[in-house]
Amino acid sequence: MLLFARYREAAGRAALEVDVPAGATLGQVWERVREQVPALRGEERPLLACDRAYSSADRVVSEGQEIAAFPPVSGG
Amino acid sequence: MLLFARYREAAGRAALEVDVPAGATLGQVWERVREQVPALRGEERPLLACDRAYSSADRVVSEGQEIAAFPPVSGG
Amino acid sequence: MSGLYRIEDGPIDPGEAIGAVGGPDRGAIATFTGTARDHHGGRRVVALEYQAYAPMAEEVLRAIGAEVAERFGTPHVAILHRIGRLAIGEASVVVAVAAAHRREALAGCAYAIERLKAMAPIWKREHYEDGAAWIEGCTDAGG
Amino acid sequence: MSGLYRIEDGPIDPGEAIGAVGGPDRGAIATFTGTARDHHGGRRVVALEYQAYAPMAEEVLRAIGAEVAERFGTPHVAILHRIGRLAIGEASVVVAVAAAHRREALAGCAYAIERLKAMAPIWKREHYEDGAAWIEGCTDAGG
Repeated sequence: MLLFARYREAAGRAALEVDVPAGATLGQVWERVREQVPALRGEERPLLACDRAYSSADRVVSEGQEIAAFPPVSGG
Repeated sequence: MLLFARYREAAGRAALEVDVPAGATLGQVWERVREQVPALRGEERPLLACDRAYSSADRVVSEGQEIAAFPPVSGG
Repeated sequence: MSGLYRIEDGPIDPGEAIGAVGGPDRGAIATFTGTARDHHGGRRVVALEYQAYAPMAEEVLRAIGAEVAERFGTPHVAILHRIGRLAIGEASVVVAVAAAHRREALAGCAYAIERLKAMAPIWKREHYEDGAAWIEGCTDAGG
Repeated sequence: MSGLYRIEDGPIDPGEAIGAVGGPDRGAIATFTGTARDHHGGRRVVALEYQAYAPMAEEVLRAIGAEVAERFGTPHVAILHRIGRLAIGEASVVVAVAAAHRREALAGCAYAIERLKAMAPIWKREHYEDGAAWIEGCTDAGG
């Protein structure tokens, strides 16, 4: 799972690999990431993306998809 | 009186001198200009300026002021 | 405080206007560039020509800058208007407004171009393949 | 049809965006340039840093261009966003929208910058004299 901005800083890296069972959702992947990164424990509502498009937490992910989690955006 | 755009074209020059009595208004100056330029006879409501600011036709003009008449503007 | 108001007998550059209004305490610069369009009312236009009552026009542009400062709270305004003959695609007018925040810059810029079209003593002449005509009055259809 | 959507790790130029959207059938180009401001919420800012999820951000910018085309009837849109570290005064974002007439260009440009701030996966980090902080969420106060 790709991480950006404060999440990346908290994790100390740009991406994290986690193991999830087949049929897991984006939200479940994020749960696993939070288990590994204590500084992210409080982050219950990240923005989530699947294959470079915003996705909801209940979307089922599959092998080979590019998934990402990040805080509210602040570009411009 | 300075003339611009179609008025200038109609008069064939950029400015016209007319004689008016002391105490004449901008509107009266414009009447004299129309008498001299047949192509402007139909122009009853020009925009008028005195010393580079919009002025009404009833403004009294005096010696040495810069006065102008022109059609509706179309810059931009 | 920035302020740049000029009637110019030659090319005008959006970059100059942007540079004139920018500064370290400003986060937003809105600009409007009017360009010579190749058609008007279904007719093909081959060139444009602008004439101005230049000294009065510069006073009017300066007054529009003062209105923007009063209404939108920012004094950083540049307005350049070209006169003479323009080829299709060339810039006829550039307005730039900078402000601390985007809303004031965007609203101030939109306001300034509307006011310029209504008030500045400048006239456009369209050249067609078979003649030319002075345009009178600012129209909604205009650029 | 013009369309230029780029996340750039280096200076961005309003002139490039204006050049990319202009054309003979267009009379109006509206642009918005966001610049690094030296203060935020009463605090002195010495530099800005932007990070982007670049491939997704470029898709989002392209989608914003398509929204502008649909809502304002013009496909001539350019959006450039810089990432990395910026000195105060440097441009972080440039939006340019060209259209036949000014109203569509101005409204399309204002719409595009609002959408970018709400949707593009890009984050700003402010550097202060004594530290730095990620900014989260687009605020009304932002440039």
